[in-house]
Amino acid sequence: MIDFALADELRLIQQTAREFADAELRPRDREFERARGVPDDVRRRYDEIGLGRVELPESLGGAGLGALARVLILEELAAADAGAALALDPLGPALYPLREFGGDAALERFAAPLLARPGARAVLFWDARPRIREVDAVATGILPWVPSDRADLLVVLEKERAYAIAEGIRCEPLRGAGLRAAGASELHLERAPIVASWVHTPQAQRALARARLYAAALLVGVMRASADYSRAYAVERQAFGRPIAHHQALAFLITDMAAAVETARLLVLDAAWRLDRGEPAAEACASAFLEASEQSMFVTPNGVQILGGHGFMQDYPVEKYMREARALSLLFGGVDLARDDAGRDLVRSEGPVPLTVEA
Amino acid sequence: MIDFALADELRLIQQTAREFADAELRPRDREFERARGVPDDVRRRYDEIGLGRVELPESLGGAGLGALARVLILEELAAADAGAALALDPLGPALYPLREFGGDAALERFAAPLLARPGARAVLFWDARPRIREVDAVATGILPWVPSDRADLLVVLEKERAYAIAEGIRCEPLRGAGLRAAGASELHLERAPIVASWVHTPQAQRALARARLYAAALLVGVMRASADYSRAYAVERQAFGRPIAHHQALAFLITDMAAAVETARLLVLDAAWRLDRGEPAAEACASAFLEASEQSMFVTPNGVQILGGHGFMQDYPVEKYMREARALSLLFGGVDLARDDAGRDLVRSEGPVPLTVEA
Amino acid sequence: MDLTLDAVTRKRLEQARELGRQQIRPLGLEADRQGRPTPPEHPFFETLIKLGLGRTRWSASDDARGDATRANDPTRVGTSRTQLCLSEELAYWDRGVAVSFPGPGLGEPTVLQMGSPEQKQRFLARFVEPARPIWGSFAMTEPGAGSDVAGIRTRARRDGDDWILNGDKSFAANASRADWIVVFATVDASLGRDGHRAFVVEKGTPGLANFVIEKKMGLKAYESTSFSLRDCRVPSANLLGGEEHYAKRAGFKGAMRSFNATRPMVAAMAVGIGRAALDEALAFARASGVEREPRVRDRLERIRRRLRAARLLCWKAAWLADHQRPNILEASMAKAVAPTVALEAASLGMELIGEVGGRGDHLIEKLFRDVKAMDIVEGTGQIQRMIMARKLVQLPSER
Amino acid sequence: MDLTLDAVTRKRLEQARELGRQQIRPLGLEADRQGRPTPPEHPFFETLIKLGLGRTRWSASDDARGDATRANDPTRVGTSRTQLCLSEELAYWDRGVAVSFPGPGLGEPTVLQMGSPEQKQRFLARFVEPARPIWGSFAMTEPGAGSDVAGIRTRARRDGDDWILNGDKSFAANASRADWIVVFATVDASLGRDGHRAFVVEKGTPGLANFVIEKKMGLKAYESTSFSLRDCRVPSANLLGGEEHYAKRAGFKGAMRSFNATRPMVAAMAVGIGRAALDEALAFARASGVEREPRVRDRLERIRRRLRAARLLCWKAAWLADHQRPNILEASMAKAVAPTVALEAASLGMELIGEVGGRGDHLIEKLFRDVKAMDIVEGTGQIQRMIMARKLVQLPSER
Repeated sequence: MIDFALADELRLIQQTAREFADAELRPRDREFERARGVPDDVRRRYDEIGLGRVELPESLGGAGLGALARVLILEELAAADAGAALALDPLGPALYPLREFGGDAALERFAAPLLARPGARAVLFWDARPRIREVDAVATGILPWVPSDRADLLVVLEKERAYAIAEGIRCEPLRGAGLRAAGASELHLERAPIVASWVHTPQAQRALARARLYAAALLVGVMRASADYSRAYAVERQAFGRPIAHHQALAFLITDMAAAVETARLLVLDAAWRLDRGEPAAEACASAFLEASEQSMFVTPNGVQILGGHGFMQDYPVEKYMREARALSLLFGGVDLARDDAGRDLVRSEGPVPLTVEA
Repeated sequence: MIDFALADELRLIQQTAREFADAELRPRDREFERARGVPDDVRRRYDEIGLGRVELPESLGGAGLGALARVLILEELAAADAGAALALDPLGPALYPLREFGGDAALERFAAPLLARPGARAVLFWDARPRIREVDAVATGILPWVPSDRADLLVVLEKERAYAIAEGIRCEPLRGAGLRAAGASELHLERAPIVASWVHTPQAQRALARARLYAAALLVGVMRASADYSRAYAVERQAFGRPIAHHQALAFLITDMAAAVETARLLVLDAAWRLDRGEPAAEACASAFLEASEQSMFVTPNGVQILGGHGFMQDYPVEKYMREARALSLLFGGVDLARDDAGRDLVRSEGPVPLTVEA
Repeated sequence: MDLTLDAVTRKRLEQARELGRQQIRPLGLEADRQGRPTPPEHPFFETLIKLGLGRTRWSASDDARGDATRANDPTRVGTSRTQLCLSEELAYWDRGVAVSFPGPGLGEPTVLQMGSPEQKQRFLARFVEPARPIWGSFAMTEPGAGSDVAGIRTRARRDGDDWILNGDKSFAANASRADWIVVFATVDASLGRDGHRAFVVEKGTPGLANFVIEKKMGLKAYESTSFSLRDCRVPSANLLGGEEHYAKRAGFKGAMRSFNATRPMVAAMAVGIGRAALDEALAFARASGVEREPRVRDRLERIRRRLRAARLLCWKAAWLADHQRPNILEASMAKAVAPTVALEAASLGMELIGEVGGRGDHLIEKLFRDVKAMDIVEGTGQIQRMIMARKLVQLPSER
Repeated sequence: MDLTLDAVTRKRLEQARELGRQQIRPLGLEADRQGRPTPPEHPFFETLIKLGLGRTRWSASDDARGDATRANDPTRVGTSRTQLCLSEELAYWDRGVAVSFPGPGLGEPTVLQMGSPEQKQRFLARFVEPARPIWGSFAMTEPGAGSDVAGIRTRARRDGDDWILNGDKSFAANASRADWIVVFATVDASLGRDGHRAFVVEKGTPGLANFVIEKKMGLKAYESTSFSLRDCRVPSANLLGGEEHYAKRAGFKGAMRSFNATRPMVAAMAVGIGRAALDEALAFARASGVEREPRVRDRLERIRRRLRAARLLCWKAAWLADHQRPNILEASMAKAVAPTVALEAASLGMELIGEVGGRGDHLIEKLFRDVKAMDIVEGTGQIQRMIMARKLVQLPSER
């Protein structure tokens, strides 16, 4: 029966992530942004508490937990610094195609060595086809942006296949629109050998679904941060003789922002829960990503708005949240591809449209 | 140079229309709705002051005025009763294909006899193709809805042509979602002879543009009525010790509704001005219709909302405005066709996109 | 975490679906066509009674055991969650018909919360196993008030052993057919909610008159009724809780709790209406062969997604209520969000069916007229935001 | 009715377009890349001076003729409408660079409105035909205030023939490079706007210090500067209008009129930014061959339509101002609407360019960072709605 209580284990993980984010990430977010990366001490601390490994199989030192654990952690980290959340996760969503297509063997082959090298990063890119020329399993071309300062492994995911590249990648640094703590690069593939390649549509779909959910969870964290920060500011700040939050128009904006965050969060939780339960979840993941994208473009610009002139200044974090929200929405094919996938599922179904899992 | 002042003649027409609407239409709107038509005394009065003939050529007793005059009148009438505005106009937007394709000759042939019969109505329908079978210039089929209780002349407009039917039309009365003062019918064509037929794409486009502008002006009137009524109500009505309009959240809703009305109105005026100036205006008319449709779905439901429980009751006019706004958006191919036409124009243009007429 | 329904709920939903398809939706469309509520003598109501519906949650044995709170316990006849799912499903088929169901209705919670054991016996016992359809009703709103419930003007004046009521009430569901109406009145308008008293006014009481069934935009299947009280004499025994109840605490605050189960219920009804619009729009699109066009699909996709989110908001609020945990924020959030989603569903549905929507006889067109009420009843979206803002930014109360 | 531009305006727009393409946009992108304002010694500013820009509207002969209002007359150096069209066009190329233009800037209207003939001569004469780029500045906002202009805390205290200023100012454009800054301070914070005094604080005045160029999200080409006044001694001659001015009427109300030409100007800048996003997005879509896809086209169509409406709102407000007709409602409407449209344009533009938007070097991405300021400067969207509500429903002032 309908129950929103998190299992103890999940609550503990959430709590741990929150404490880590509050202590290590949020206070240093601008420092990470300037440095375009997360310093080693933070990374070490993160590795110690093991949040990065919750989804990995036990053979790789992971906890073998599922999507719910992952989205809870990602929301907490992104509520402090979404760029750092990416930077701290060596595999990131590249995990999903490896696992879906290649199973444990692929993880052993690609993930294990990466995890053994501190600071190494895998990068997932959606559909490089128009930009990459492949000849005899050798790829050449330029990918415009990945939110990473390095790419020790590149996994390219397409509608029906995935492939991996581990060499021949050159990272041209970019400034990045947001997520700068993760770095930002233009990837140059210069006769880069494709070292593994898999073809299977359902796997591709599942991997993409999980990658979208990853981004959606980060978006929820970012917009929560924006809503919380601007709310606290509005309660603190006085204008016309009372807290600006007590001006009804602003109070209502704040309530609508809170509702937007909760709405997106519930769709993320629903999708994660479906994944963990083994339900078909591609549509739910696409929907969660879409909702999080749309709501984040309501929440984060209004976070700036509430702070007024201060909102536009980098002395306050809300402008950063706005940039990060927009950047996260661009990942993994962006909103239009998600709309395609969610919409196709909808018109395929017959009879009344189920909103949630039927039984 | 930019000038929003209306010529004296237009201001006079606007004033006349407003006075007529205030005196004859608004006080009796529910009566018209129940009667599903406008009584003869009101129609006679309307014919006397000649508002219905402003666009007609002088040969038909008209004033030979243009689109601006028309939209100003339509807004005023619709601000009282959009259904009545339709009911009072014997030719309605059916005028446009007749004039565009057939010129004065067609008006002499079709419009003149219609105008000579009190109460006769012409009806314009967009694209009957999927529903009407044509064999040897004889049409058979059913059109789902026209906002009229009779159809002495049916003009069907399609992308590249138009045709007229004057006999063999049976009107099955419908309740109608809104605009009931105009009547509502399902049209049955039973071996109805096509008495005139024209083929020409630019003409069809121009006729459709003017029909859309006609609907857009009515929409502006309807949403203005909703915004004005609910604003006055909110100023009058007290809650928690002051006018509900002085609760900031409601005050802001009211300002946004006023802005929505003005936004739509300006696009209607811009399109009408282009038409009168002989500029290409198909896109501007489509845009005005789209904007009026979208804004009306913000304004009119909120008109109901401001009145709360009363808004849902037929003792107040705001529920009627909401129904009428939605019904008007469905005419002449609806919003999606307008989006197609406006969008095609946009991507056809080269270089920077002009927002207004360049010189 | 669990986002499934248990077997009991699923079974009740299945029954509701059956009843909905066969009777509720046709009845709703008929009432809409005819522009008047389903008359009280309609055999449908007999059917409901035979199915065991239209009853009270109260039972004499609860009171006998001194277990006065049990009937109040939302987990008693199914949980809030189950009731919420049922509300959504019934509204899917026709929200107007669902409101017309016989039973003690919205008056019941007040009688349960404020009534003495004798009063419960007097007013609810008849609903334990009714032989025929009977109704209770509830009247708070007035033509002059609305969201400002504290500002009601119906006066209650003590006169010997009786009370004399004077005033006008509006929007009271099923009032003209009701055995009794719970009427809120004030002994002193300047006291706000502290001056409120709740009376059970019985059918036929002299001075209870001028029943007018209001003409609504939609939801025509149930009667929404205004009536007046003109020197209407009510015995003290009908003052809910007796005078001591109000001496102890303010009349209205008695109804204030840290959780709310009604607002999510109304929100769920909005989801039901929105879902009906979605299913109809999709069916129409399929029949016209346009369901794969990006614009059509995007529109439907957005509706499904937002309805899902609205349902989850409702579920969460109900789940909290079931555990008697604070849910004021969540309940108001659900109530603020769901009706706007449902309106969007109906409005986009209208665009999709195009000219057919102009006819006035398509289900989506009816839903478009029905749905706006959901943003108004049980507190407008604006009131919900005020409640939320009190929690989120400590917005001071207006009164 | 006429919705065309006259030949003079068109010619000035053509010049602006030329300057925009060749210099303004590249400079804006450069400043953004480098994360710092265009330095005052940049040759671009010399160019502007050579083109006759960066000057004052005031002329000594106006004052000599006793025609003190002429410089105030918005029709004087082109109409409000012309200036508004130019503002839109300059913002199209780069709004940050446009703000960095030399000249008396936002301080000029205050000097013109409140200054004595001698003060105008002292502070504006140098801008009549400047030999090199010089700037004026304006400082109202404080770190602690924001929209609540009446609540500024910078104190002005009389000391013999001088005034002593103490306080902090922020978001002052071009302040660190300015010859002088018009500084608003209060003699008594409890008086609200009636306590305000406007001073011209000249460069190098002791106590005028701590200039910090603020790090902004966007619009990096101009310096937005905070500074402090620490026992900053200003001669009485620099109190604008002299003491009698304030004795006669409240300092701030002097600036209140029935029409406003600044808000539509800022709104027009938002339109310019939005238009840049539209043109870039369309160019990108064309280059990718997706401009005919319904979703892409619908998005662009919506942006064009709403930008057109926003432009018309601006035009109407400026047209009213040019005729000195009340335009407060229209000016605030334009200012409330245009920035949200422009944000939508930039935000949808980002979706359209996809991953390229993540790079941080595309014009649309820059516009996305630039545009939010337009909803904040010259009164946030919320403040505009308060102003509109005063007109529409007589909303009482907060103070």
